[in-house]
Amino acid sequence: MPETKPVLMQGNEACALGAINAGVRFYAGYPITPSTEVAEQMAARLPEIGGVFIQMEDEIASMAAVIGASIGGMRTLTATSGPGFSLKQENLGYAIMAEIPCVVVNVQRMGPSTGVPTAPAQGDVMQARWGTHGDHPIIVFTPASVYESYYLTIAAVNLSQKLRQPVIVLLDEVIGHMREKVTIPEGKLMVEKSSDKVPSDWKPYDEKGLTPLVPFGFGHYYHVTGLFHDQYGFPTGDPPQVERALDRLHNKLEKYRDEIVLTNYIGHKEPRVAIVTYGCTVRSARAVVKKAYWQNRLPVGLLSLQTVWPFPAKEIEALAKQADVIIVPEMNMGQLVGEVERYARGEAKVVPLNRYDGEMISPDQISEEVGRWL
Amino acid sequence: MPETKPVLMQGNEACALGAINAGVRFYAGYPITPSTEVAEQMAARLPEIGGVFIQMEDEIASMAAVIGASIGGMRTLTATSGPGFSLKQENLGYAIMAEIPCVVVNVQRMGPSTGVPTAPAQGDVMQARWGTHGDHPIIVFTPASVYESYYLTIAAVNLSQKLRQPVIVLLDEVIGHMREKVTIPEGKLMVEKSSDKVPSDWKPYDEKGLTPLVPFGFGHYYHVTGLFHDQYGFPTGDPPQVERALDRLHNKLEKYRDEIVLTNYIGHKEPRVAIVTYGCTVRSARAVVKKAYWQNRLPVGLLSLQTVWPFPAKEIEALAKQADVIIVPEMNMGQLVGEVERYARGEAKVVPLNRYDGEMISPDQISEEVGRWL
Amino acid sequence: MVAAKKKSINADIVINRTWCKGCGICIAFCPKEALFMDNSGKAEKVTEKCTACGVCETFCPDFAIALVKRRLYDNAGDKTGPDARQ
Amino acid sequence: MVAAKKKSINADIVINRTWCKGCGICIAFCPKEALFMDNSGKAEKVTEKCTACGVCETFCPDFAIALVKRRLYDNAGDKTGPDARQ
Amino acid sequence: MGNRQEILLTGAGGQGLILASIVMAAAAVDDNKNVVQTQSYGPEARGGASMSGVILDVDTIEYPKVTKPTVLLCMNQASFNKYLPKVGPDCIIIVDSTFVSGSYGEEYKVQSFPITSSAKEVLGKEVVANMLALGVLNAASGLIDREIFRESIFKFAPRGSGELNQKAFDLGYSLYEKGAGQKNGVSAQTPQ
Amino acid sequence: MGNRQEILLTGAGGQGLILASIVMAAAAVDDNKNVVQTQSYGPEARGGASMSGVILDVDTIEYPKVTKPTVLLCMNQASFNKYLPKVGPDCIIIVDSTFVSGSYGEEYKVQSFPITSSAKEVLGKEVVANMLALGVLNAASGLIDREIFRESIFKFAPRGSGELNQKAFDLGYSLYEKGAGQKNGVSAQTPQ
Amino acid sequence: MEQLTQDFLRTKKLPHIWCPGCGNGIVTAALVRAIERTGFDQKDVVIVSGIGCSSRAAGYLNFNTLHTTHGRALAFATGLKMARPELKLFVIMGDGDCSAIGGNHFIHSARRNIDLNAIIVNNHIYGMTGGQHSPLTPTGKKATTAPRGTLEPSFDLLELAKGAGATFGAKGNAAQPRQLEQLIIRAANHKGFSVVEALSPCPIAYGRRNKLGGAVDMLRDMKEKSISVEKAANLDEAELKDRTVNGVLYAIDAPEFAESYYHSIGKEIG
Amino acid sequence: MEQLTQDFLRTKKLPHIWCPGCGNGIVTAALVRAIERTGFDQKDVVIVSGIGCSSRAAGYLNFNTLHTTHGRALAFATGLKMARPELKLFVIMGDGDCSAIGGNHFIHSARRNIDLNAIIVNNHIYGMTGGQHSPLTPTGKKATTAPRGTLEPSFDLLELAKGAGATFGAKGNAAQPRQLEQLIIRAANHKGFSVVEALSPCPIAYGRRNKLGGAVDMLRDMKEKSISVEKAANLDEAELKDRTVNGVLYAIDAPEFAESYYHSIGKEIG
Ligand SMILES: Cc1ncc(C[n+]2csc(CCOP(=O)(O)OP(=O)(O)O)c2C)c(N)n1
Ligand SMILES: Cc1ncc(C[n+]2csc(CCOP(=O)(O)OP(=O)(O)O)c2C)c(N)n1
Ligand code: SF4
Ligand code: SF4
Ligand code: SF4
Ligand code: SF4
Ligand code: SF4
Ligand code: SF4
Ligand SMILES: [Mg+2]
Ligand SMILES: [Mg+2]
Repeated sequence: MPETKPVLMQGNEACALGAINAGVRFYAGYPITPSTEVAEQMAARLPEIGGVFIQMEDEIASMAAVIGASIGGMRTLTATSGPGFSLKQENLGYAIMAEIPCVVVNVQRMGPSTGVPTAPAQGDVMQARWGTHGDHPIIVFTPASVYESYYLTIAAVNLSQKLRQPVIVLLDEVIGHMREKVTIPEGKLMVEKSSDKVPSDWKPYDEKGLTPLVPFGFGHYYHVTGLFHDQYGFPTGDPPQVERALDRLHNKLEKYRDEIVLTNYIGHKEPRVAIVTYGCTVRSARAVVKKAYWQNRLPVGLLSLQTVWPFPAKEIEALAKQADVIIVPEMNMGQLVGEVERYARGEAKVVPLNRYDGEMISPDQISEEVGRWL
Repeated sequence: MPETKPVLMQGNEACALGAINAGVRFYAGYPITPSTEVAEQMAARLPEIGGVFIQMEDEIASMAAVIGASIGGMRTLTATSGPGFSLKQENLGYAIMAEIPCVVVNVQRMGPSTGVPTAPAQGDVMQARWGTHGDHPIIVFTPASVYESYYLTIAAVNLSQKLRQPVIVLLDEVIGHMREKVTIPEGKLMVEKSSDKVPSDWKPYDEKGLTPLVPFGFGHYYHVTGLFHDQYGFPTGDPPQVERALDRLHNKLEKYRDEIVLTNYIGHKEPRVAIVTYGCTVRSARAVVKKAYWQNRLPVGLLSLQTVWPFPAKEIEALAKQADVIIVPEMNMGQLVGEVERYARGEAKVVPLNRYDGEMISPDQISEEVGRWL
Repeated sequence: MVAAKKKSINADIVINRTWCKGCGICIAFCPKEALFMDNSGKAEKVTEKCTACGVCETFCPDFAIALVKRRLYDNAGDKTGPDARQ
Repeated sequence: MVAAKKKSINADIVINRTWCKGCGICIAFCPKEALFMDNSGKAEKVTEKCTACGVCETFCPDFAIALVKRRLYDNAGDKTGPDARQ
Repeated sequence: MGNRQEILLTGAGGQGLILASIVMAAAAVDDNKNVVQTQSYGPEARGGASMSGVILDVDTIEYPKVTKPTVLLCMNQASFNKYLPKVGPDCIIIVDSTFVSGSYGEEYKVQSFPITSSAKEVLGKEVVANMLALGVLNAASGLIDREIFRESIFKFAPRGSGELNQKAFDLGYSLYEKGAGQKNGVSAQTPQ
Repeated sequence: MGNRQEILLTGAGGQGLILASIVMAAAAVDDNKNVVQTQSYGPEARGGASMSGVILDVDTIEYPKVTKPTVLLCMNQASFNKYLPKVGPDCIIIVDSTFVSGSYGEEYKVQSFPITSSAKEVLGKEVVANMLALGVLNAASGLIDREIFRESIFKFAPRGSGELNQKAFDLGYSLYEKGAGQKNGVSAQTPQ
Repeated sequence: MEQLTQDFLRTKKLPHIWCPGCGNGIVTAALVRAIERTGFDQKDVVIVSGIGCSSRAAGYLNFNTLHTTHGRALAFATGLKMARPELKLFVIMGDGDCSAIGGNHFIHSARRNIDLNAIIVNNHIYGMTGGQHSPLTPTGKKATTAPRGTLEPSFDLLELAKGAGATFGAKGNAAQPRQLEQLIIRAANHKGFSVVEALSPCPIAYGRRNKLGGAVDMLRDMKEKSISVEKAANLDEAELKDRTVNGVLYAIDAPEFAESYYHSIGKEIG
Repeated sequence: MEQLTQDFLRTKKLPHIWCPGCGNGIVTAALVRAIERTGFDQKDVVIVSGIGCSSRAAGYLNFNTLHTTHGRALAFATGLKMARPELKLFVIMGDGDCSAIGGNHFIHSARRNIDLNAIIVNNHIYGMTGGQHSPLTPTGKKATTAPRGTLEPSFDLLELAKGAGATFGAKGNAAQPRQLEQLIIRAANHKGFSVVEALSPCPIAYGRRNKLGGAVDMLRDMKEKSISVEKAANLDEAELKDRTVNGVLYAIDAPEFAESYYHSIGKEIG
């Protein structure tokens, strides 16, 4: 086998490459800083491999086009940042309701509103969970490195296909724009196309569980709608059916939780002070734990979350039983810390550590806070 | 004084009337069930009192127009439901950032997506808090009766003006469409126009605290932007200024918390089982508590929330110290219950009671659950 | 349901009473005045007047009128009968 | 900064060196070739050639050129001098 | 809450039953009662079924939905078939014999009146069948003061048609006083 | 983490410094180093200031931002004024004497080279000043293997300009070897 | 139609939800007949629609059907068409859906000249939500949000499309269902973006409030006012006042977008 | 200009963020001169803008200035104008801002004929985000999202506006700043929605990638290609190929929306 050589790659570029390697062949988007490089990469690469790149008139249309292409059987991606992510919410909800796979990348920038378009922040974490109206499930990954940007995008594409569920890759400006050394491994990256074998009793929304999406154009005449629908896709307002439909949407994430919820712990086995964080902030936290635990053997640990939604509740419950204090550094005014508090259930003191001036949280800031509780 | 006669009024109508009585003279909207009656009332009444009604091309434009009119000095309102509320998010964030007062009514219907457009639900509670990107504060009222629809809209308009902060009136289909007997009191309903006296050292975003919005057209040449800005309104990306600007947005809500957070407790002084709920579900809960406590003297109580955001954390903390069990009935899969759990801090068992089939939670359902814990 | 057959015309219209909402459009636009509203508010045909021109079929907003080729209608039994479509 | 005065023309152009980004547009479009780029990449005027036609003013994308009436310029002192505008 | 009265008005879209429920609710307000009015919305409202509820009570009304109707009005066959099984034996059931026929269980107290046909034949205006139905309903249930109800009807009627609507209401009273019939085949039978 | 090297390339937008930082980072990868490259974005990029950072380490690089530069390149006056006060006394400071003049504190080790003017005068192409700067910088710091760096430059250069860019890089080495000057008035003085 | 009904309608879903006399059914039937006439393979046909009464048509048509969000049908369709250029897409929209909230996607579809067949059921009103005015409500007409008549000028939809670059524009109505069918056939055969505006009566949310009589009256009126584009060519503006010009108003040859794209990446469609 | 600069520019905010040679400043200066010529009271003038390089102009102009969200400037302006019809609104938008994400508000403003003065700085590119193609990028031209040249047809912005009902449309460019100033004055004096499309060089995000030279070359080219509407009237299509027709292309009298509205509620504006 040929040697796999390391290369220098940008986070946004890695995201685009991951998507392509996971079989994405359709991109529709609208430029916005700091996500634009994802589009630009796609614009350069997709035409070369027979894929479709289209720049739509706005983010709403981009989201719609991506869903349309998915129904046509393509693997799809769109990328944006806060203002565009807000605009995509209505159609994102449609994809969830109609169970159309697609991956939405949000490279976060400093908000609210136009904010500071070029400054990093992690202010869209709660929006990623609750941005569209109505009860809906969602999967959200938060890469902390260029390499994670690559492989979590792959995971997003594959999970999205398997579960027929939109998945969000929530990058931040730091990871999206940074370049670092990565080694892209060889190997199979695409899960089986779920629609390859269509069972004879196929129903588009089979109540029994996961059912493949059979693309339009193959003679299976079914209906797709954002209304509540029965297992054939036809509208219904009948209360028991509505309830079943909503349960169906949530149960699939419940059932595959272990494939979805990715976390990573480093540090002391019985930490007195634990850090919980995600995205670029993981890097500062890791620098701190490396020094505190690896060098100085202090009872400190770090649970980094690659998946923030569905929330790793079990993991936090377990951690709260171990640690006295859980520090949650976030580049916002305190978002995910609320969930940590909820699942700590009073068993550990939960301490938010926030920065929201458009700069990264530094290792010094974290280690100062850790020091306070040791 | 003439006798104030009771009348039959619909929740949506009461909302429109409340707005008008609080001085709203501008409505821009786009029709959507089950909110359309608010627009229709405005279309009928505003032209008669010299106000402006305009139906815009979509919800995005409606939100924009309302902000534009507010900058012109008018008190403004727009109304929508889930899909439209999703579309308004980007510009709602703008209003928050630029501190432009306006009231947004969301008459919730069953989602996600198109859902069941005519069925009631309370599925947009978390979206109302987190729907737009970036860290942002928000005020959300949840009327439980036609009369509350009236007076909470008035409160919304006045608070919005005072704090230069968008306020959301989160109705649900039941309250919005229901008609009931109400008595509309006489009296002054508008807070002083904050821009009546412009101090000589006026700054549009004075760092010292609340500062009136001086409408355009009066010779104060300032800049309004959704970018982070200094106290004169000009863009800045300077970290300390950015942090101060975000603090400023959140501090005003903190400072006026007692005017904003409205709750109401009925029932036993030291309840063993407490119910916490909002919107139409309050009615079912009240029926239960009336019977359980007023008739049967059982240790049951109800904390109903007229304000769900900022979350009544203190009230929940206090309640959790009293009650063994807190039941949270919601017409969704469990949204606000997360916050209740967070602030119960393990002191009381928090039990969600959810219904999401497009029907109201009945008193029987609640009393059954209450019975289980008594 | 009225499914009339007439000599020299090799098609018939059939009216699906379950789908008909009694809007009266077919009646108004039938060039032969071959349709009327029955007591229960459904369209009905005067067999003799109808020339099977098909105008009513194109006008019915409820897909309730179908022009059926004689042969087809005769042979296909209940597959083409209006009851099959409910 | 160059603020020239010339007989028989009752206005002058002044170039604000702080605002000038050296794009060269004024130089290219001056009908009299009265402008040139100095060593530090800022536009400068050849006093004699300029007729105060104002073309450069309308072309400068940086608001860096202003046609100043003599009287105004002479009287207003540093108020109208380019330094006042920084 | 023993005074809670739940009235369900059912029929087809276009029969004016939502308006009827509003008029009734407004009359109840004028009659100093607590009242809540609700209705079912839906794309079904396009020519399909129509259902609205009025709840009256001396007490404050909390839960606004009708669960056990004490009075049921059925203005078409589909609604009769749908709602009959949902009411208890004490419910006052009024049907429009113009559209409703068929049999029902003996345990139900069904009273049948030619509501729409009378509106058409006696008053020459089918559109006032809804007000006529309110007359029958109020005569049968005695829920609201008749005079107050009449005035409410006048207030809500489109300009110029106040008296016609009141006449329809009165005609409802007359029909009721004449007594319910089993016309058009609405007959008490064990359900099939 | 004692091996961490933080290089800061600063100047004006349009001078190609972001590209230079990428080329340097890519060369570091080829030289088997861990590397992270970042840059400041902003509307300022429109003709304003440009700043990019390269971090090298044998260890995994966690925190990706430059905090204490070990090497600083200043290609214009504004950046020199801005970043000089932010570096420590051990920092290698390289300035382009074409644009930078003025005085600075004695504690700084400032080395001044006619980077842009040499590119223009010697190679006839101002645009390769960025690669020339990399030559100076690498010569001064010895961070990356010279040959590997040269190859990286070739790979990144627009088609047909590989050799020119390499020449510029080499010229940087020559300038460095000739020694830094205080040309154009960059002089060590106590800051005013 | 008998066989057509069986094949192309989801008969189990009937009767439909539309009001008695609603023109949506007439337009839908014309569409079904037109599709049959084109000879397109049923499995290649996709119906996309937005949200509104007319958009509910998708649910009754026995093809792959995509009922999207309000105003966004063309954007969904653009994605699908680019992914699967061999499919034949018919996009049904209401006047509000297409020209109010969906206006941007409409003009951009026209600009790109992507091969979608837009069928706009113009009932001059928001039917589904009960009668608010739309950008195609004639000035002066009443609506629940214009109780005294709307003051807003309305779009000329086909002029708008043309201004945006559309290459095919036709106008028909429910009172001339055979002609409408023909127009849809021509649109389907046109390569590029095609717009068919179909006037359609909404007796409930529009006719009643504007005292236009019932469905029959509205259809009669539609028919009377209609004049073919050929006849109209000989009349002057005054004579054309209050008339609606029907037929194919423009049809231009221009590169189709999906084809251009696939061509540019060296693929052929099909 | 000296006094103008002092009065109408926020000199403390200068130098601006635009690149050297960017046409935004030329257009902004023309706007300032035009406002001065209209004689409008400074306190009645409002500048509204969207998001983009050109939209940053609002921050440099010494009036009440409203820098909104991307694409939505006209919708904000509509609300403000309806609330305060006596104000004079100038709405600055980039080509992307106006015709991509903002396309719907653009056509609806045109339809309503609301008295807003839209000034579209058309640099044929998304400048702010670094050079993606816009709906006004000429087919074939390169952009970061069209590395091999865009395949998409572009809008004719003034035709689009006209199709939507606009009553005033003019085209100018940064290479003829005096003419542009005149066009803006005429637009400002027009009652109703007016559109001024101002071609403007973006040497950085457009010119460089398309090898159009520097700002000076781009301006020269602009000037050369431009032909006045009067002269163009005598030329045929072939002769007009590759030329841009400048001047007021249409100006029609029609009721203005805010005025109609206020009149309908019995109020006079003023
Ligand atoms: C985002 C959003 N806004 C508003 C609505 C409510 N809505 C549903 S259909 C409709 C308009 C229907 O009018 P039209 O498009 O003309 O179709 P018609 O019903 O007349 O056929 C509206 C406003 C919605 N579903 N989604
Ligand atoms: C909702 C949203 N989408 C995207 C962006 C990113 N964005 C900012 S400006 C711009 C386009 C700028 O192009 P144009 O409007 O032509 O203005 P120019 O910069 O060329 O003057 C884009 C896409 C944004 N700020 N908001
Ligand atoms: S087929 Fe022709 S003649 Fe016969 S009923 Fe229909 S329209 Fe009348
Ligand atoms: S047109 Fe159709 S629905 Fe109407 S009356 Fe005739 S058969 Fe019935
Ligand atoms: S004023 Fe006229 S002549 Fe003088 S420098 Fe400017 S353009 Fe040249
Ligand atoms: S046009 Fe203005 S910015 Fe450009 S060189 Fe001349 S003075 Fe300087
Ligand atoms: S409301 Fe109008 S458009 Fe909708 S179904 Fe009824 S008649 Fe048709
Ligand atoms: S990128 Fe283009 S439009 Fe933006 S400031 Fe630079 S030259 Fe001007
Ligand atoms: Mg319509
Ligand atoms: Mg542009």
